[in-house]
Amino acid sequence: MKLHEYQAKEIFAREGIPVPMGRIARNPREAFEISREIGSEVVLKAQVLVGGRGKAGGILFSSLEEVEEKSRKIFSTEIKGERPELILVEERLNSVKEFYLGITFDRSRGRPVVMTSSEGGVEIEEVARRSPEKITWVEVDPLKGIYPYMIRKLSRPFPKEVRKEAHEIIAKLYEIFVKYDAELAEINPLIYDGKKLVAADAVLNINDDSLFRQNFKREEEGIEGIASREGFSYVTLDGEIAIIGNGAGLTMATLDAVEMEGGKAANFLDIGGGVPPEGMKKALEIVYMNEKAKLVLVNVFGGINRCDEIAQGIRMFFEERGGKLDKPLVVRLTGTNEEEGRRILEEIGIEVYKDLREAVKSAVRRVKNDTSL
Amino acid sequence: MKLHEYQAKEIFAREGIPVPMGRIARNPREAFEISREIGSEVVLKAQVLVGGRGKAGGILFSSLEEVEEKSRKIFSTEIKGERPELILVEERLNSVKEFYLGITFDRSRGRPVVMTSSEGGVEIEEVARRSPEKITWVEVDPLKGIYPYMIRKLSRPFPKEVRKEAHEIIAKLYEIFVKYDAELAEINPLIYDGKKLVAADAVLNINDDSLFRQNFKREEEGIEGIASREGFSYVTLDGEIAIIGNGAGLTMATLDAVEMEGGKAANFLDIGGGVPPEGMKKALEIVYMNEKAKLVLVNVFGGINRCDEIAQGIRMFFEERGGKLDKPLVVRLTGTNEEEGRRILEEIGIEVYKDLREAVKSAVRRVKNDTSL
Amino acid sequence: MILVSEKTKVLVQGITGRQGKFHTRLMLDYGTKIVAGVTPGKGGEMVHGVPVYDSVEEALSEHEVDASVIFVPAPFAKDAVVEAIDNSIDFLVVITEHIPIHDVAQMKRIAEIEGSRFIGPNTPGIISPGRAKLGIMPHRIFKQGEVGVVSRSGTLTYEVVDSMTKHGIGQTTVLGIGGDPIVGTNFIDVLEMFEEDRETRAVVLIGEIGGKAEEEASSFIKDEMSKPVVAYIAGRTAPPGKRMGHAGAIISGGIGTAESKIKALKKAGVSVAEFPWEVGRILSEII
Amino acid sequence: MILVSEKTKVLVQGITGRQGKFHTRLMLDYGTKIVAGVTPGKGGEMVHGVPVYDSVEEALSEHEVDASVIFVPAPFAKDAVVEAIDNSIDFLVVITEHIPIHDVAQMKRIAEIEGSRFIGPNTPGIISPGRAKLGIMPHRIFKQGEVGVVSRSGTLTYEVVDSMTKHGIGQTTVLGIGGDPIVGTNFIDVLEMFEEDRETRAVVLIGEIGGKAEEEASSFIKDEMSKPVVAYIAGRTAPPGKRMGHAGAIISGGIGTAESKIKALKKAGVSVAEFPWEVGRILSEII
Repeated sequence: MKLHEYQAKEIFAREGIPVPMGRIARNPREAFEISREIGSEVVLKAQVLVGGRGKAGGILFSSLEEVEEKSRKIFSTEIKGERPELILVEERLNSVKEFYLGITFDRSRGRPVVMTSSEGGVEIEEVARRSPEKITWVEVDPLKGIYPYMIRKLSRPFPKEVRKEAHEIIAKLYEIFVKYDAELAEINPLIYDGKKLVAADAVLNINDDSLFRQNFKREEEGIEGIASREGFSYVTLDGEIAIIGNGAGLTMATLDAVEMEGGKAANFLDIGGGVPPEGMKKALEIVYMNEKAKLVLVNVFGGINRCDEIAQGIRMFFEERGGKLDKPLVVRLTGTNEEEGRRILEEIGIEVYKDLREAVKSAVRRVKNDTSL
Repeated sequence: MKLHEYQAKEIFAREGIPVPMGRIARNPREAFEISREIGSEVVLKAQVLVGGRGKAGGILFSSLEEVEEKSRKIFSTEIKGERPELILVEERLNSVKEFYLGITFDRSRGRPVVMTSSEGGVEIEEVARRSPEKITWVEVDPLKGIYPYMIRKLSRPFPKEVRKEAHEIIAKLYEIFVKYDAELAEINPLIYDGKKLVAADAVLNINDDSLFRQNFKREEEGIEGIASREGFSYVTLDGEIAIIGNGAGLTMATLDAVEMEGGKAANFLDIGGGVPPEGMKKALEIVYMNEKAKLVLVNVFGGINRCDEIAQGIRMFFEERGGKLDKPLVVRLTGTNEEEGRRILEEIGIEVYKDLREAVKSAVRRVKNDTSL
Repeated sequence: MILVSEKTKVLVQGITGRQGKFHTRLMLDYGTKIVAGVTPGKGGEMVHGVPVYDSVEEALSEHEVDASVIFVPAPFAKDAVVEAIDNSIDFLVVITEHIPIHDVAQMKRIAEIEGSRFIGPNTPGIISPGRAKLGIMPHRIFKQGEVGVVSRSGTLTYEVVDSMTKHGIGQTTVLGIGGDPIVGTNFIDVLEMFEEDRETRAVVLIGEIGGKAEEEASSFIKDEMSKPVVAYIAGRTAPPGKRMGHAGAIISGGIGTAESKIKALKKAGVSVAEFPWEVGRILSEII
Repeated sequence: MILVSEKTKVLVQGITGRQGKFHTRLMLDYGTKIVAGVTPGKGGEMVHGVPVYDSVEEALSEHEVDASVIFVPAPFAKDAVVEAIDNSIDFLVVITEHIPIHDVAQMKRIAEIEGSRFIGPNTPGIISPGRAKLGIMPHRIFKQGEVGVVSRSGTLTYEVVDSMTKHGIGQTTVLGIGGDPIVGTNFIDVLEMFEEDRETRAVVLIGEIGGKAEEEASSFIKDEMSKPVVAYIAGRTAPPGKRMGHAGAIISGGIGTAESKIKALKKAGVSVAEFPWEVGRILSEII
């Protein structure tokens, strides 16, 4: 779960990492009030969870006079499909030099990796690719935790005058990474203003699987929000065939197969494992909401999911809609309790494919041929 | 550093381990006030750092009427040389069964060990000796920390109704053991009153070497207090030869040698390593305070301590006393910078032994023969 | 055949839960030697004739155990795994999904230190067809044979194995390393075992986008493997997943896409199938 | 001779501190091969001709190192020890005293895991007379010879070694395991090395009251050692020390007194001296 910049900064401030003076505004008037309190040039930052908001016009510097106008502009800008509801209004920092500090897991090693660089800013990935020696990094043993000698190494890119502060910020960010079950904790840029270090930006992604012991509420809205509350993994796409699969790998393979056969997926929906009939019904409700979709393809290979329970869910959905579906449904069902599942669906007149290739071909053919869809 | 029972209980309460209702009284009047607040039978507990206070009359049950009288009695009781300045006044618990819970280090393994027993109370060591199967114990890897499966094992001696509470108390005591850099954390007895578990007693010894990062003030008074503030290890004994040595092993060996030769030590004072002249002077001041001592034996084998600095300290002390010592001083000095040390002392007329055996024999002989000492 | 056989004596942790109970039944039916189960507080019960204990220690005092299958819910899974490792069980199958990533990192390090191996978390398990199953796979699609299968994905594995079996190609052992970002055993560990296993004549690797496990496996295949490998990689058309900030990009160095994986595998001499159902056909041409 | 020789290449951590500097001088004078020093923030300086680095990693990029002597102050000692271990230095001499006991417990476990060995903390170090000294002992009392010495105490060791040297009995190696409750290397580890060392003909063990290290050593001597052992135990007349509550008593099971130790040693065939200065004489009768 990605936190908004302002949420991450609240946590940073609470844990002792210096952040710019500033607050959240819900409208241009509030933005003006906050700017007046700050009393200097400000920066207005759209609070959206997508990357690249700077280039999309989501970050603007402003004098007090222009704050209302500029924040109005930001509120009305759509950034990669997200319209900001909140703007973070902050003092404008005097940046002498920009640094990078990030922590995430190295998946293969299974260990946290902490990175710093004297070349902070949006080009950091480019720096890493072209001049890897400009990234200082340290792998941490998750049992032993981070040690001062590692932090000293990570502090070396920082100017001597603020090396002690850098040491503390790195130690605290690592503490936050562990304490908040983060997958990613990042400060880019970490600004040196000539006197001190300030976290100009803040990224904190909480591990979804740890939310049961962390105190964050999911904020996602729309179809994604509904899906995520059901425990599904869902992404909207722009094709015509809505896809429900079980397991990320199989669902991806289904998307791949659809596209290889000439179709285009309208979404990715992975129901995961051990889904009860109600869950399957919910998954159908979700994909049927997508107006662009013209046909729904269900692909379930029963393992920990049982085909009979999946079929029951489909039947519940079918009956809820009075036996009439506004988009045709192609079902591929095989694996655990396959016969029973097939029987349930055949009773309500839904054809069941046993073979994935045939199901995919049939779905693509029907979308292509039947212009009435 | 041993904490008083009431200090340990304050920590336990703060960290979530249930303790009896109660407060500290500095005089019988306060004891009465507290008892009235508690409103039932109370127990009065002398706050001393020595063991066996129960047998010495330091713990008394009392009705409200008798509180002032009984606490007056405790205040005037000397318990193994300590007169209590504080009494902990607590509600009297209804004990259905007494359990034991303790954590300390296994020195050879270098790991914390957590122990529980259904046979709590003063006889626990006897239980451990006679029926070791009645002690449940678990060794903890200091890197991994304690795991729930270990705590479940340790909770097994507790009645089913309070096993969850036992689980929590054990987890919290282990947390305290680590958080407060303890060498020993113990609840004996941990009382089951028919409904819940309560820590009737509380022992918490903080590791002296960790005091720089823990927030405790040493309370020791008298000679021990002065010595400990200087970083010396000091114990008063009842013989006539005051002993200063460097290193615990060598100082103990000096005591042993004195007794084997027929003398008796008046104290144990280990100055440790790297002592500057001022430190040596202070050590002499400390042992000269002991009125029972008739002679002072200094035994320093220079290593990290330098003989010249030790000698300078002796000269400073000698000059401070105007060249007149009311107790004869026998000095054995050898090791690093020995010649220079010897020269300094010979200048002020103090004879220096090179050999420990001779120094010890001389000291014992002089105390025995010279009745004027 | 690697890691498990008809002789493997199995413990089931979390045996009294819904999944634990259901799959214990199916594993027993398959012939797996389940000797004991553990669920704290349920000691003394029986599940399908298997005795249940309160702790691993107690189970081990009564039974010899070679491996443990873990169905314990995510919040308690780390405890169960460490309990098994601390009691010197060498091989664990962690079925549980949604275990916090920091817990998995610790589990992995502890296993390394203590010399145990686990597969998963979030794995369908391991099966040596005709011999033993430690996991939740629908066993009817498997067939004893000569090809080893290793996969990051559960249901996709079934799809591929199904195509193999339909082409008459059986399996020595099929193992899911688990779908989580951090897993106890990676592709290379398993490829190494298949390379050494005398029964295995070819290997199937099933990967997906994200991470660099397939790229690392490619190097291993190129340098160390003599047996033919067939692969399928899911996600060629998938939307870019959660991007792990700059940090993730710096670590991965831009790899992790299906193209990068397929390219690396092909360079290592691996036949890469376009569809999962092709794997059976490709194999039948090779062996 | 065990653990250190004239060939041992030594790093000094905390080399710019008062003690570090002073004893680096003395160790160099003795002939110890000190190749580099480390003090964070002092990289680039020189101490008695020895180059100083900011970190162990940097020192190792320029020098080969076999062992490290640590003079770093107690609050930072754990960091220094783990830094050395993480950089794969196999043998550490931790001179620092007053390191928090929980830090020592962690250091010990980390050394175990990573396969390094440390002696101390709170040790005078180790000396192979005539060859190398890694520590703070006054070296003039030592003499090269055939007896190994292992001790829990610093200055008491000097007393005993002095008596040996005065009797013309030299030492292969003299090692202080350290005076703290928890130490990295215990008596048994060292006895084992002396037993295997071809130069060593007899061993001196110097113990004191508290703990059960001497009792455990006794069992080892009895069961595993062929070489004669002479011991001295301090504290026969010492006041009872800090009592570690019931917990300590339960663990130690009532042992830890000088009597218990002397009894155990005698039972193992060890000659126990009554005075430290007797050790030389006793040895001269044995060898």
